[in-house]
Amino acid sequence: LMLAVTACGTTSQNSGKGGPATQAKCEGPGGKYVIGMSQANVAEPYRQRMDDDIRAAAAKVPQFEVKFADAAQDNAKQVSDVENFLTQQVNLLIISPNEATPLTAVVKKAYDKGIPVLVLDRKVDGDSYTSFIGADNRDIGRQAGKYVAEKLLPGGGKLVELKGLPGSTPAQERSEGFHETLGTKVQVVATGVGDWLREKGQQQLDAILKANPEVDVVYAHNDPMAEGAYLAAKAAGRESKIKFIGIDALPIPSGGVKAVEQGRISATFTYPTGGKEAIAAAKTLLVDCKQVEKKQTLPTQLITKENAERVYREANG
Amino acid sequence: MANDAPKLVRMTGIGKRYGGVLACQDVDFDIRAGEVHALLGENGAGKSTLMKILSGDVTDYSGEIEIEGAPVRFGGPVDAQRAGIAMIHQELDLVPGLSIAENLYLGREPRTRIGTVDGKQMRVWTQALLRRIGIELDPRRPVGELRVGEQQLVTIARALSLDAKVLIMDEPTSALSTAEVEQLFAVIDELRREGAGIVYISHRMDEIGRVADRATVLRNGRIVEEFDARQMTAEQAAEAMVGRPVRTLFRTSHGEAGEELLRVEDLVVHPRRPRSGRNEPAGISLTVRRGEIVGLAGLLGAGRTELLETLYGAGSAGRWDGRVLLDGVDVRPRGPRAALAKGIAFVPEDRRISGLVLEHSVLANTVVSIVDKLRIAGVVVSRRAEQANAAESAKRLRVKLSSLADPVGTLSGGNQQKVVFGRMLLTRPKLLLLDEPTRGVDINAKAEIYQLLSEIAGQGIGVLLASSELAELIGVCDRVVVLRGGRNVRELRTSEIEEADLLAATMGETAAGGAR
Amino acid sequence: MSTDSDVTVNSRRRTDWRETLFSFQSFFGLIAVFVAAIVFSPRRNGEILFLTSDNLFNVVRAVSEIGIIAIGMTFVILVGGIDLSVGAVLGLSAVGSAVLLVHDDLGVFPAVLIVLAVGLVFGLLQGMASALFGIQAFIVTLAGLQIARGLARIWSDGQGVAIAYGDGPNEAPVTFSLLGERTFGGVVPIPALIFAGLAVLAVLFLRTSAFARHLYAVGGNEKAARLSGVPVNRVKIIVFGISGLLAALAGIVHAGQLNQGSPNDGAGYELDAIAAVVIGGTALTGGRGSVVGTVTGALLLGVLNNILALNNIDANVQLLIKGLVIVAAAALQRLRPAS
Amino acid sequence: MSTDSDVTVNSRRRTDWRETLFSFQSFFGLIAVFVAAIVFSPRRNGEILFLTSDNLFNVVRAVSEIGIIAIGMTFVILVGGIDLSVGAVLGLSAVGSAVLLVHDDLGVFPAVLIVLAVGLVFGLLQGMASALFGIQAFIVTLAGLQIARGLARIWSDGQGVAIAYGDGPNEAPVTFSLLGERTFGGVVPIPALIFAGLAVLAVLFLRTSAFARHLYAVGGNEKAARLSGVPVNRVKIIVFGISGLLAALAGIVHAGQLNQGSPNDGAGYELDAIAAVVIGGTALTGGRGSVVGTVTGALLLGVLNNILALNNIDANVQLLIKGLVIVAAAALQRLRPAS
Ligand SMILES: Nc1ncnc2c1ncn2[C@@H]1O[C@H](COP(=O)(O)OP(=O)(O)OP(=O)(O)O)[C@@H](O)[C@H]1O
Ligand SMILES: Nc1ncnc2c1ncn2[C@@H]1O[C@H](COP(=O)(O)OP(=O)(O)OP(=O)(O)O)[C@@H](O)[C@H]1O
Ligand SMILES: [Mg+2]
Ligand SMILES: [Mg+2]
Repeated sequence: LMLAVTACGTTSQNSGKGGPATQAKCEGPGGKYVIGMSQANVAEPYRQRMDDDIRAAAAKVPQFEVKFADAAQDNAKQVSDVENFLTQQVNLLIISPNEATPLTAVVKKAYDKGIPVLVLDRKVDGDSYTSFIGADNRDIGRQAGKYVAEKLLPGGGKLVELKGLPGSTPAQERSEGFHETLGTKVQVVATGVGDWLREKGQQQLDAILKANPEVDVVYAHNDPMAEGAYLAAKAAGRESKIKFIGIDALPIPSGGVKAVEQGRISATFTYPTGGKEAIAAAKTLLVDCKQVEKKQTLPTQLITKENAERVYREANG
Repeated sequence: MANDAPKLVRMTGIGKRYGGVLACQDVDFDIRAGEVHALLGENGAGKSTLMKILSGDVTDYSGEIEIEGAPVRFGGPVDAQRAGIAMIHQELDLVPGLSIAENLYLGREPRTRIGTVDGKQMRVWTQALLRRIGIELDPRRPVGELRVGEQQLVTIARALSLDAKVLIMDEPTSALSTAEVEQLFAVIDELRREGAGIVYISHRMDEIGRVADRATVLRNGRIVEEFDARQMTAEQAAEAMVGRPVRTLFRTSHGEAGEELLRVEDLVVHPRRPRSGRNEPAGISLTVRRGEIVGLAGLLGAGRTELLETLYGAGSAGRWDGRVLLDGVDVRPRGPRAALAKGIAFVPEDRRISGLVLEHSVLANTVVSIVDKLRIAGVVVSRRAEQANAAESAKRLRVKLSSLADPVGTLSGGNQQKVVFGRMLLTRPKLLLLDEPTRGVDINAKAEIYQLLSEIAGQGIGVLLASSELAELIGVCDRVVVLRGGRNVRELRTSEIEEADLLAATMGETAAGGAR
Repeated sequence: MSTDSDVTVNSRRRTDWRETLFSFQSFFGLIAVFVAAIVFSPRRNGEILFLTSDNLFNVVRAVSEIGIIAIGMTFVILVGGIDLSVGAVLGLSAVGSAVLLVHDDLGVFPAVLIVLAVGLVFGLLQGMASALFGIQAFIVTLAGLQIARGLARIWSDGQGVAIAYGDGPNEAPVTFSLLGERTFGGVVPIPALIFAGLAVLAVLFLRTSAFARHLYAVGGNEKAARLSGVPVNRVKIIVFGISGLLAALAGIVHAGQLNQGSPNDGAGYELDAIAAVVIGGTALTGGRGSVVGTVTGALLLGVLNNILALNNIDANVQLLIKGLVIVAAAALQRLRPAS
Repeated sequence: MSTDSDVTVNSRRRTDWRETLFSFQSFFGLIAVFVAAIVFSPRRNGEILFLTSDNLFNVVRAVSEIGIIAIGMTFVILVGGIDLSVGAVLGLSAVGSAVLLVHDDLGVFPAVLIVLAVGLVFGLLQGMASALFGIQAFIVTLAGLQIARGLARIWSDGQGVAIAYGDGPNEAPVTFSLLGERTFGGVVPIPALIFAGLAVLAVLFLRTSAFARHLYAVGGNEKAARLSGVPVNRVKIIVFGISGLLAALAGIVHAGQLNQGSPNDGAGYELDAIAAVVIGGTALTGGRGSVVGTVTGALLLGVLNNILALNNIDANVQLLIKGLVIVAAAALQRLRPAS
């Protein structure tokens, strides 16, 4: 590690000299840096927020110019996006991969060219990247399960799980972690697939409530589905008897924090975007000419009625 | 009386160009009140184009139009209709999904007080109009269900409903048989007496002499002659149209018929899904020998088309009773492809809808039935063979075109017909089924087609020919089988009869009752 | 005279019989699915859950947005066009409603009016591109889809815009929340009512107006329509306008139901709407079809979704079943007597 | 005799001239976009980044999957059909390749063969449903889309299946990874080669085969084709088979490039493919069009995407621009001399 730092300190002249091509082309505070940010899908509010966080943080670093690309949920398009950043010869790449394996090769290509790569939210395979910054979906699932088992239904009860889009990693992990800690007392009476969408959550719970009127908790893999479920319960006149739990807790007006604050959702867990942290890491690498940790796991936070208002204010302060 | 009547329409110096084709050039044409002015010419002479200009369908032309002395320039068909000009188009331009009444009043629907369409009024008017041209149809029937002839009558009714000063009829009788034609002539006489001006386009020469007062002949887009229609002979007209004397119209030689080729015995078709308006074979027996041309006569809806379609494997799916033997062997083709493989070929009655891909080239349309046989080593289609076959076919049938690459839709009607004809001959059939093969075809082309039929028959091919033109049936066929209601009711040898006999036979008992 | 009235009577009977059969065919799939739903419905204390009034109204509410869009789509398809932009226009309108009500603090009436106008104009522009430049509707509205989606994202800054109700600044008037409510003793959802009302209007319009005749004519035989003096281009343009207008209405309903306008709302709805139209027996080639059929088709899809959800069928298997039922329903349509 | 040979010669010359003009029209949009790309390309040290060989090959690689699908789509559209299932079939095949290679440890050859067969059969089944039962292609393939998507999810247990290479169990043969590589000195991407090769084959096939003659005839006037002895149903069924086969091939390429098969792969590709076909001048009504046009259309879309990305245009604004360019390209098509 020391070696790398030294190499970094001796500016770019060394970069052709073999050794791990991991060091940034560091010109210190006097340089100008173009950062490419390859987003998997800005159509998801969470990812839009990630871009916004990056934009806001980068605005405070005068040396940085960030360029954004959107892969619209298509692995192949994201590969092209990264290739295009390479053509433009960006100084640093931030990528929030749509999926791990498909993006691995092109990320490695960038990394091997000596461009530092920060991977956000979802990993890529292998270790050809500079640093991974993200939260742990499985762990969030575990915390949600624990929260339900210990706080909401200590004596057992009936639960409905609303899953995200089948085939997506977070849906998988948020479900698996949840069931690890849920225990056996809580009975899962039904599982619906809401594809991350509010209206699908609503439709699913409409039907589920018909078949199972006695539901105590709805665990949705994200806040919009929880909100949709709430609307369905409200239509059935049961919204006060059911507790809704979501994930993501985006600090935006339409996000989960506000929903908790306004009492529609009982609890949600923050799924931090890592945008701020990514720019901080980029600054460390490019401006400060220092190394960063290979992995930075961001903690989640339980949002309830007690802390919702404060969290919202702080996040947008 | 007609000659000094006021001029309703005067067209002067009309010209119209389609790409490289001059459809009309420097045409002067007028229409007087109370006269029927026939417009004659070969296929592609420019008759329809000239009248489309007058009726506002074609708007980019050169020249002047005056209506009752006032110069006009129409922006579209509606303008012309307002000015009192109505046209019956050659192609049956109706909306299949709408009812007869809705078609008649399309674009000018009567309204009720609250602004909705007054369906009842529309139906009453429609019924009156239909009755005037002598046909009883339910005004609510979708036009798509009607037979071609009935559709043609609907277009006539539509034009009548406009109460126009000038009525243009572009081949109004091409799908009609004698009874309906007579009724139409009665209507035309009535209109003439009421002072309307009528333009009458037809390739049936016998009609011209009966209905027209004056006749103008177009050739290659130019006016070549004007006749007093009552004195004009068919030979004179033909010579003016073609530019040289035309040889005898009909078949010259009737060769000896050979052995029996087709035998139909008590054919009855029970369709799986009966369709209204279709008259399936309900007991048909006939024979065709090699080298023989057998005619099928009958009124509208007698079941001629259905019989030919059935023999070609293109009729309704369902059960058959009776037998069909080709060369003494039972046949029942599963479809047109199988029929062609067995040596049965078919020229359908509606070439635009059933015959051609209008936007494809003449070449592609000519060889489409035989392309699999033109492959080199079973793989690649030989372009040279395609070219040679198409060129030979065009030459043999004397198709008038500038290039085999021309879209077939730009050819004139008769030439389009010849292309379909040529395609079927290339399959080298034993038996040729023809449904109204000269519909809309000019006299010269007709003569050529008749000549061709003679040749074909001479080669030992058997021909079964359905036609509504009695003169054609008598002139071309050896025998005529008369159908009525899906059954064969009479069989006549053409050498022994006159048109009147055939007419009586097709009308059967109903002939006594008059028009219907 | 006697023959005359004979014909008329006869014809009337004949037409009615045909129409009945026609509707029957159109309803046949729905009835089959409905019966299947009853058979396969989970029960509770002997009560068939599918048949509870609550559930039935849920079904109608769930299809109301697709249904509203599908009515507009029927018009477009009847003239032989297609409108792929409706889902995106729904998203655009949902966002528009939310932004106008919340950020711009407009009243319900002006906000709704503006949004409807946006949808109408968007549709009309597409119609003009298609009719006047002769570009295929498929491609114009595919482009329109992208444009509407882009506009929606720009208008909302890429985020969903939540609608909070109240009288304060950045709060929407409470009246707007009615769209998420139920009426008649809390039983009938408002969106279902809107859908039903619109369907009745559309059916009457298609049966009685001259415009409808023109529309069928343009779809059935454009050249004939033109020669008859039907203003073909105008009809085409108006039809796309109607579709845009109804998509905007659906977007408003969407925003009101979900208390949010999100730029990705309505993604893929166009295909559901087209499926409803086609299952309802309207030919994609134009000239033949009805709104009654479309409503039937939409309900069929709704019942299907509902019964699959009630039984908690695996989401992947749901896809298979839905695919097969759509094909089967379309095949049933073909049994209609050939016309 | 002389007139006869006149006709022939004349026709040949005329045909070539027309074809040239036709192609020219088809290329016109591409050239316009290409020139625009050069003008608007960012530069570095005077070098036009868009024109670097790396970047140009990136463009071709990026369009290769859509391009392969679009070739199959051209066939379907030429007979007047449409295939909405191709994106989902691509996903199904990508998943299939991954599962067969990794979980089932099959060799490359059998795995590819099985996947291609699945695509072919899926397409043929859709063709049969459409041709034999007379259901509109739009609705059959819309259902097919859902079914393929469902099958893909079931086959992969709903997850992306990563492909690791090696000789061990649960590893795929290294040959398969060639699909992600470049050849000719690491310059030309293999998928681009496959696309180009296929395009050449398709062009030759459409120009020389009897099947192609039949296909154009069916698309131009189905009834006339049937009466001319063209085996209409067979043509239709085969055409859907070809489309399924090529979608499966694209799925294999997809899996090889991305080292993964994921059930949601290829979502929305059908619309891109249709856009490429239509921009290439093929009429959605059938009977008129060419593969050359389709390739042009695909490249146009690829260049457009590339130049927008190189300039880092905002994703939302990109949507607007793309929509407008698609309409403009389609409008350009209309300038072709009426035929
Ligand atoms: N839309 C068109 N595009 C190109 N050429 C056309 C078009 N319409 C007509 N023509 C050409 O103009 C000429 C005149 O055609 P027109 O239809 O007026 O002939 P016609 O006398 O009515 O023939 P027919 O007796 O066969 O109806 C023909 O050479 C024809 O090919
Ligand atoms: N209601 C209908 N539904 C479907 N096809 C019909 C219907 N009525 C007629 N046809 C078909 O339309 C074509 C044209 O019929 P057309 O009007 O030419 O009969 P026709 O020639 O006057 O009488 P004939 O039956 O003696 O040939 C035929 O193929 C016929 O089978
Ligand atoms: Mg004519
Ligand atoms: Mg007939």
